[in-house]
Amino acid sequence: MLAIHCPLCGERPYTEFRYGGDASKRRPALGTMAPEAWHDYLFLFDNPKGPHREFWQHDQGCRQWLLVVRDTATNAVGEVILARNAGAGAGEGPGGR
Amino acid sequence: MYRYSLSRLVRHALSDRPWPRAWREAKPRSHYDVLIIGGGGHGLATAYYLAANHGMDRVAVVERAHIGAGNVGRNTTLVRSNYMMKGNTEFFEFSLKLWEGLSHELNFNVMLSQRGQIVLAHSPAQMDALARRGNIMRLNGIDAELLERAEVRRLLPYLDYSAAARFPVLGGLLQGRAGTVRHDAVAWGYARAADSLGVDIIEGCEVTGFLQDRSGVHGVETGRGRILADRVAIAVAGHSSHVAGLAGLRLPIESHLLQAFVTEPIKPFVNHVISFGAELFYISQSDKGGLVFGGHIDGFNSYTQRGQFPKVRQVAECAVALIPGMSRLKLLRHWAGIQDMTPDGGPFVCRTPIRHLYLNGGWCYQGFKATPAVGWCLAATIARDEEHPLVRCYALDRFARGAESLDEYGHGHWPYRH
Amino acid sequence: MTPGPGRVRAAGRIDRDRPLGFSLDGRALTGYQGDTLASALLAGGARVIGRSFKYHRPRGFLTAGVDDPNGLFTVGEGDRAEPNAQGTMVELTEGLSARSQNAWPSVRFDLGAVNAWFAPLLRAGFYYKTFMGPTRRSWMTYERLIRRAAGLGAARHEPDPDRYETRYAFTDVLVIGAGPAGLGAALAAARSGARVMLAEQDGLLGGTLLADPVTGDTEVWRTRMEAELRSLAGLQILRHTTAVGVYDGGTVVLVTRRDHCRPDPAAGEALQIVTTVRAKALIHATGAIERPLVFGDNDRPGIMLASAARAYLNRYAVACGRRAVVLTNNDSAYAAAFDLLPHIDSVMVADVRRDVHPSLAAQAASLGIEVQTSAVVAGVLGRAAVRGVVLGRGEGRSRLRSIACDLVCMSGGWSPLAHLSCHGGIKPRYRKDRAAFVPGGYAPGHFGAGALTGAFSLPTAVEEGWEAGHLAAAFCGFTPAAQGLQSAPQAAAPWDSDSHRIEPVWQLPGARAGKAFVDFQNDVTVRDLVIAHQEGYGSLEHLKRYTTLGMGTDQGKTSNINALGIMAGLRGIGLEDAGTTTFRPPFTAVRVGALAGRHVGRHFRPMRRSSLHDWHLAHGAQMIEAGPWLRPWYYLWAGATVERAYLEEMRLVRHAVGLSDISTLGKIDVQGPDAAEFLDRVYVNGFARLPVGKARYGVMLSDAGTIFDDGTTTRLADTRYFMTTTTAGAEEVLCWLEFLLQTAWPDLRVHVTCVTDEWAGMAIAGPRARDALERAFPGQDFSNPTLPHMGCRDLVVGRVPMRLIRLSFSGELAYELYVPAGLGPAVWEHMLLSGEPLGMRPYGLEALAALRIEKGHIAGSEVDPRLSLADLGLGRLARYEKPFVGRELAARAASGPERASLVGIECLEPGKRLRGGAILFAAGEPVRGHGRGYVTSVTWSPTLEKFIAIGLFAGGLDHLGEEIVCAFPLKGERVRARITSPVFLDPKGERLHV
Amino acid sequence: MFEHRTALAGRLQPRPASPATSALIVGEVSGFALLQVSAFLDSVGELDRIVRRVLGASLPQRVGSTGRSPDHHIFKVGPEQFWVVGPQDAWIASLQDGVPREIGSTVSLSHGRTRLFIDGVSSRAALSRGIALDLHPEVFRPDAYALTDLQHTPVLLHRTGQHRYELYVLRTYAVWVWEWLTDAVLPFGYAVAPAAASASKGHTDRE
Ligand SMILES: Cc1cc2nc3c(=O)[nH]c(=O)nc-3n(C[C@H](O)[C@H](O)[C@H](O)COP(=O)(O)OP(=O)(O)OC[C@H]3O[C@@H](n4cnc5c(N)ncnc54)[C@H](O)[C@@H]3O)c2cc1C
Ligand SMILES: NC(=O)c1ccc[n+]([C@@H]2O[C@H](COP(=O)([O-])OP(=O)(O)OC[C@H]3O[C@@H](n4cnc5c(N)ncnc54)[C@H](O)[C@@H]3O)[C@@H](O)[C@H]2O)c1
Ligand SMILES: Cc1cc2nc3c(=O)[nH]c(=O)nc-3n(C[C@H](O)[C@H](O)[C@H](O)COP(=O)(O)O)c2cc1C
Ligand SMILES: [Zn+2]
Repeated sequence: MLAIHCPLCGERPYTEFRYGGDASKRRPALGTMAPEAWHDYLFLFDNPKGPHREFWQHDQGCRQWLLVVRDTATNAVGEVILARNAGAGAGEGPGGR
Repeated sequence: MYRYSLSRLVRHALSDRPWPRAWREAKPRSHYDVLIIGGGGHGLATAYYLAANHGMDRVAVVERAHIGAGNVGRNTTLVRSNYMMKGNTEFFEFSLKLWEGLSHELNFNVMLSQRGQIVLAHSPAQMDALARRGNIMRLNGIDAELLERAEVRRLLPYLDYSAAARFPVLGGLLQGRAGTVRHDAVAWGYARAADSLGVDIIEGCEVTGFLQDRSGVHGVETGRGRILADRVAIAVAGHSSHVAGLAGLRLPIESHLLQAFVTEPIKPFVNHVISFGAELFYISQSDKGGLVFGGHIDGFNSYTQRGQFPKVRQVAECAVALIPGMSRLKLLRHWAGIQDMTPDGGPFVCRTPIRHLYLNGGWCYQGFKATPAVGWCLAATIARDEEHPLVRCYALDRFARGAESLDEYGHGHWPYRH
Repeated sequence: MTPGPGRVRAAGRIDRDRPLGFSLDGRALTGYQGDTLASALLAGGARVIGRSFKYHRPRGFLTAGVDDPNGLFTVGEGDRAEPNAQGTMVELTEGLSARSQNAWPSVRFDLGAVNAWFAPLLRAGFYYKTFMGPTRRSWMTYERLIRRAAGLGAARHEPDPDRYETRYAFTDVLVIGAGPAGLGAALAAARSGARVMLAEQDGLLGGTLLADPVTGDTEVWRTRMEAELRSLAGLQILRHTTAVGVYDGGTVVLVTRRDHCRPDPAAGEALQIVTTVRAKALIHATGAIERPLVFGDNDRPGIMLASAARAYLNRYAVACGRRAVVLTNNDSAYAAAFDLLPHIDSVMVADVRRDVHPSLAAQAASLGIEVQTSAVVAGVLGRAAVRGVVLGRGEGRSRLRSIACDLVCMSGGWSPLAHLSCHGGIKPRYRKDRAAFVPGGYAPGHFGAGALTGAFSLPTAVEEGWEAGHLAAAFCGFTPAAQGLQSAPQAAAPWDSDSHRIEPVWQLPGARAGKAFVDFQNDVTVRDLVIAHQEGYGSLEHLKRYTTLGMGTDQGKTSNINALGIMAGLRGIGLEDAGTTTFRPPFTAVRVGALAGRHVGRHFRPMRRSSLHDWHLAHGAQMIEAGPWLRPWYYLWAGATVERAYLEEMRLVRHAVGLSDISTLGKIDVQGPDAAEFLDRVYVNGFARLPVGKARYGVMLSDAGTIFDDGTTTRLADTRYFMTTTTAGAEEVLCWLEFLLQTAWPDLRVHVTCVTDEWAGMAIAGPRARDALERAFPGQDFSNPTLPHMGCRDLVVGRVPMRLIRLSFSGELAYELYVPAGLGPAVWEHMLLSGEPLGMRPYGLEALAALRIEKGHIAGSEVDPRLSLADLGLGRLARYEKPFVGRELAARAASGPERASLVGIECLEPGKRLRGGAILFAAGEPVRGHGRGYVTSVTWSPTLEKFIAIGLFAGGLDHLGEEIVCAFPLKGERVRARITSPVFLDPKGERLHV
Repeated sequence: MFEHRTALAGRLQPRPASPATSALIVGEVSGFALLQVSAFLDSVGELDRIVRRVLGASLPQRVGSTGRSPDHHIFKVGPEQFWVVGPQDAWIASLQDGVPREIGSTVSLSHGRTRLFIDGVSSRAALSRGIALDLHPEVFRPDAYALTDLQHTPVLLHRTGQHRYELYVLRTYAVWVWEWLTDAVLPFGYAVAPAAASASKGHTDRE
């Protein structure tokens, strides 16, 4: 079973977390009037076979949204940080482009 | 084609004469009119219909492993056409109609078993939702019956009707023509039929890149060298993003794991396909006797093709909640497939922004039942270089356009929620 | 009590002082404590114990362990019956009842055996080639017959009376398998101070040593090891515990069976326990199993694995025959020959190899055992049981002779149980010198030892185990113990050496006659493999699926490697290039009920109860599921059926005052200096300028610009709001708000906290609602000016803080009262008591829904992420001049005259009814296709005295007043109706403001 | 005026302790107050000063270690979020009033959480039926706590003694968790502490 190391709570089975999807993209700033920007952000995915930056929320624990790097080819979980420390819009963070 | 029949079977049994190969072991030629990437149900069906419906015989299917290695060979084999959203309804019914003639068409028994699918409802709101679906089906000439609890009980006496049931059964929607198909036979049957029409099926040949310039795609790089082709179609199921990425396309697709499960073989027990209404869970019994069941995707992107244990527990819980007697049966094996998930749960069958490159992907849970219609429509789309009318709703740019929703169950725009 | 004819005097591990009665197909039999069903049956002289799947050939036990493909029984009676139990793994208990399967009328005389006559027709893939005609649906007829013939045992409808549990465990080192390697590993790891778990599927520790004579050296070593291990505090030994799967992240799933001790479910004793173990390090010590030899009629009862014959003899004191032929391609089977000889009449060895190790030859000679080398099997005599074998020498099949025998002990070599090491996706590797596949590698922190890795000698297995134990302990940060290991008895027998001598033969030459079985359970023969190859199904995965090889309950433990060898031969490739099929969990089949554990029946999924739940139950509420909640559907005071009761409850609300439990609404406390800004961003409408003490209805969109959730939010203070959400959306909304705050706008100083559980909520609705409040809380001012519609105030009643918001879902004068949950029942009762003179009563969900439909309020079935604001007629709510979540794509969201949007619908045909899920058409147009819309919510309105509905219709209110058709073909109904405003009642809202 | 009903009121049927030697006791702890106090990003120091002033205890540094005063426990439940558990008296108002709005916020959760306990030598084994945490005493020492999942519901598990644990569960799930708990302890033999006896000031068990 996948385990995620929550920076606050420690290592827990992934079932304590809620998946939040791709975190590699920068969220367009509030009010960005370009629909294309929102389209790309919401609907297009790199979907890599390899390291994947993704959100998980420790919703059965400290309720923090985490930014996790996980290898989709092996499911091995790498670095985990609090999403709020990833920089505005979570565009940066571990394994960032 | 060397036709299969009972009398042939007898003659072979008596004479011990060897059977011919079902399909040739083709070596890549240098050039094809159409090259299809992916020897799953979709790729093979497309090749077959290109040859059968459009008279194209310089067609190749290149498959990285062996045909049927992907999801066509590992799915829970449900076929049905109980779709409600415009576009889906027509497409899946067309597919079911093709299934109904497929064994004869291919001269290969794909064992379509129209034993009926029953979707259960556990609340009045769910009953209404099923009614809406069933009404749409009937209005589109598709068979559907709304069942009250008593009728469900008559058909499925082994469900939990006790006071202990956490989610009591209120009723259900039955599609009598729905059922199962022997999954591997679909790949083999299409392969054999396509091969007999001259299609090259090239196994052990992974596409690693595209030959492309400003005028579009001209062929592919493979582990076995370059192959030129006037038109190239992608039909690689869970790997759509990866292969399209080789051509520089980014898709509205994420790859997720879906697990499937089979119990030890038992005498006939579950004689329908049943879908639980409390959670995504569905079950049927294979002709060998195993109860085949599945649930939701594991829930996070992955290419590992193996599942996580919590999901195993979760489906086991559903199994016992639905059919208490299953508690004493043994799980024999569980496996996973890699499946494209899209923001609306709907697929893509279309041309792409790159000329001569066609895409078929994003099938989520529903690609197996779509196989004949995908083959038919994608073949037409390739042959005419224009989307077949039945797949116009499956365009790649629909999110950019804000087109009508294909979201059958209203799960919103997150691929991993569908 | 007489021992069965097969029982010998060898010591064994059975307890002859504890005889046990059991039955097979109703026949009373006896065995001993320590027997398995298989050994007890063999002791009784049983030969045919089942029929094969396809050809219904008589079958006997092939092995003595988890790998046996043949001996499947239905064990137990009534609702405790378990189909397809492996006789070799069922430990005998007093009164055990077993029934044979897949034979009719009996295993001795089985009519299904006629299938054998059609055998040539039933070869690999036959069903793909026929059963297609004459009509398109013909298969359905054939299928019925095929399904009936297929399947092994039968399932039952009754619920399972037994109890199962799941649990979690943590350890430093987990050792799987307690053979010599596992024992060594556990000792080494535990001595280092690490926490160690040792899991063994058998009831006894020792693995293959258990098949050694109990009088030998190895038994001395085994008992000493066991004693030493038991003395270690940090070691937990789990017997009857199978590791069934290794999953990502070092998770191993163990299944502990307690079937043999008949646990009492009423006392909470579980029959089986599934443990999810997180181990920092893992040692695979699963050993190896022997494989059969493939030759014509190799499935005749009496032909079994040499290791099995030896185990039956040494462990269970059963000789499976009196005259044995040992047929082998390697040294290990000689052990069976030597051990059997003293207990039976004759033993002969037929060795397919040209040369036999001199010491083996010498030992055989000294015992008077004939050894024939270069042996081939030209035929097998006997049908229901083996009566002899026809042996030849060399390829030329010269000098055929038949040897009378009733037992053939065969050995085709050993196959390591690499299954678990492959579950994580690592493919096994072919080891030529062992003619076997071994683990191709290990995940970090995983180690392998013993026969699994090809260490086929006892000292090396123990050594490797010890080593692995050290490595695993070190991996977890422990310093390996310096202390030495109980050294294992040094190799005495020639087979117990590191130079494993084997001549791989995947198919014995010579035998053309008879069916040569590769997969015994699924009746797959060499012939089937040849056909599959000819037809092009030669890749291993195709082979498996075309012939069903290895897909039985044994998952091909005895057959896969032989099939691989034969297919590689046909294709002219080496085994190292052939690969294997994929090993998948579980290692052995697991009860579905064990996996579900206690999550069954009522415990299947969490149930949420409001703090008023018990009151409702005690006062005649009929409850209904609403997501995880149970809510009052209607109350018996109002009627015996929902159809009657909700009308009465509605009447109460429309004419007097009712009380309903709305505690299930999601409630979120929003606080902080930026709370106003935050809400402005998440709602389409504005909240920043909402005055303190006021509530406002708000709608949230998702990023995609479609409906996400709705609810009212009240401003309690400058920097504090009280948000409510839909019952269903509560969790989603909270997570979404947290997502935005933590990822998108971490600069906003806002805290959101779920307070759904903190507050009990009750709606007080009806024209007398104010009176009710005044009676309940005398002395407080609830007048219009102090508490207008959409107003809010905090009350403190007897030191209890309460929150009163004037909101209406029903369309009547109404209030929502929130009180701390623990006081909910008291306040609720107080409200009812003080409201009694007004006729105040509780009302349920059905009435709540009907009331809101009359008022045209949207709810669950309309809050649909496929819909836009405009679709729901909420377009004007949005303040597009400010940024909010979803604004950009909402603006683009599908719209236009053809887009379906919210309307009211009233039935025009008295006596007919509208139904949820009906499809809408314009009057006169053909009723087919997808229609122009559909009904989302419907009710009989006692106020309007007709069926009314809300729904979506193309063009929406542009068609106000037009006649339409509501089609419900599922019931053959078409009803004329009219488009109306969705607000059926009091469109000006006068009732709200009284 | 209004009687308080705990989530399990009426469900704590006393049950004779079973003869099993390992018998467990389970019950509900009532009569406590729980206040959530939270700081904004850079104000934890300030919040800590306020809490120290009011309670005489400081905020724990990390999730898992408790802060305490003679009457209070403080759990860290988020990066800047804390639960203060104590008797139902004046400290609540002092803290509610004492945290300036620019610094942070307070929310009462006294009614939203139900506090259960399990006590006895087999408590760890019983909890392992549903809690995926390593409760080995060297890993999860007395007074340690964790936020975790129990049967699909969030719980705060606090080890209050060698063999005693408390579970803070959501009130609306309390009956569900209680049903789970009484089922999990079944194989070990158990008794239910009567409602009154469990109404203690808190967790005094320290072995
Ligand atoms: C567990 C599970 C259960 C399912 N149950 C159902 C169901 O009940 N009903 C239903 O309708 N649908 C179901 N589906 C979905 C359905 O199986 C798929 O949508 C469908 O099979 C996909 O089409 P395909 O058959 O062409 O895919 P596949 O069989 O996966 O074919 C794709 C092929 O492309 C090959 N490929 C990939 N990359 C390359 C490359 N670079 N070069 C060459 N070849 C490549 C792959 O090896 C593979 O063989 C299920 C899916 C799963 C995983
Ligand atoms: N002479 C030969 O050719 C030959 C060949 C093979 C083995 N051997 C002998 O076998 C022994 C090897 O010792 P070993 O310890 O490696 O193997 P072993 O077979 O003695 O022990 C393996 C143990 O693991 C258990 N096991 C297997 N899978 C399991 C699972 N999934 N869960 C729980 N338990 C499981 C088995 O029940 C068995 O007790 C040596 O004594 C060696 O001499 C000899
Ligand atoms: C409908 C269906 C029925 C199956 N029945 C069995 C079965 O009876 N026995 C078995 O071993 N595997 C069965 N399988 C699973 C396959 O063995 C295999 O696991 C699956 O095709 C995925 O391939 P893989 O495990 O090689 O990756 C079945 C698969 C499907 C799709
Ligand atoms: Zn956490």
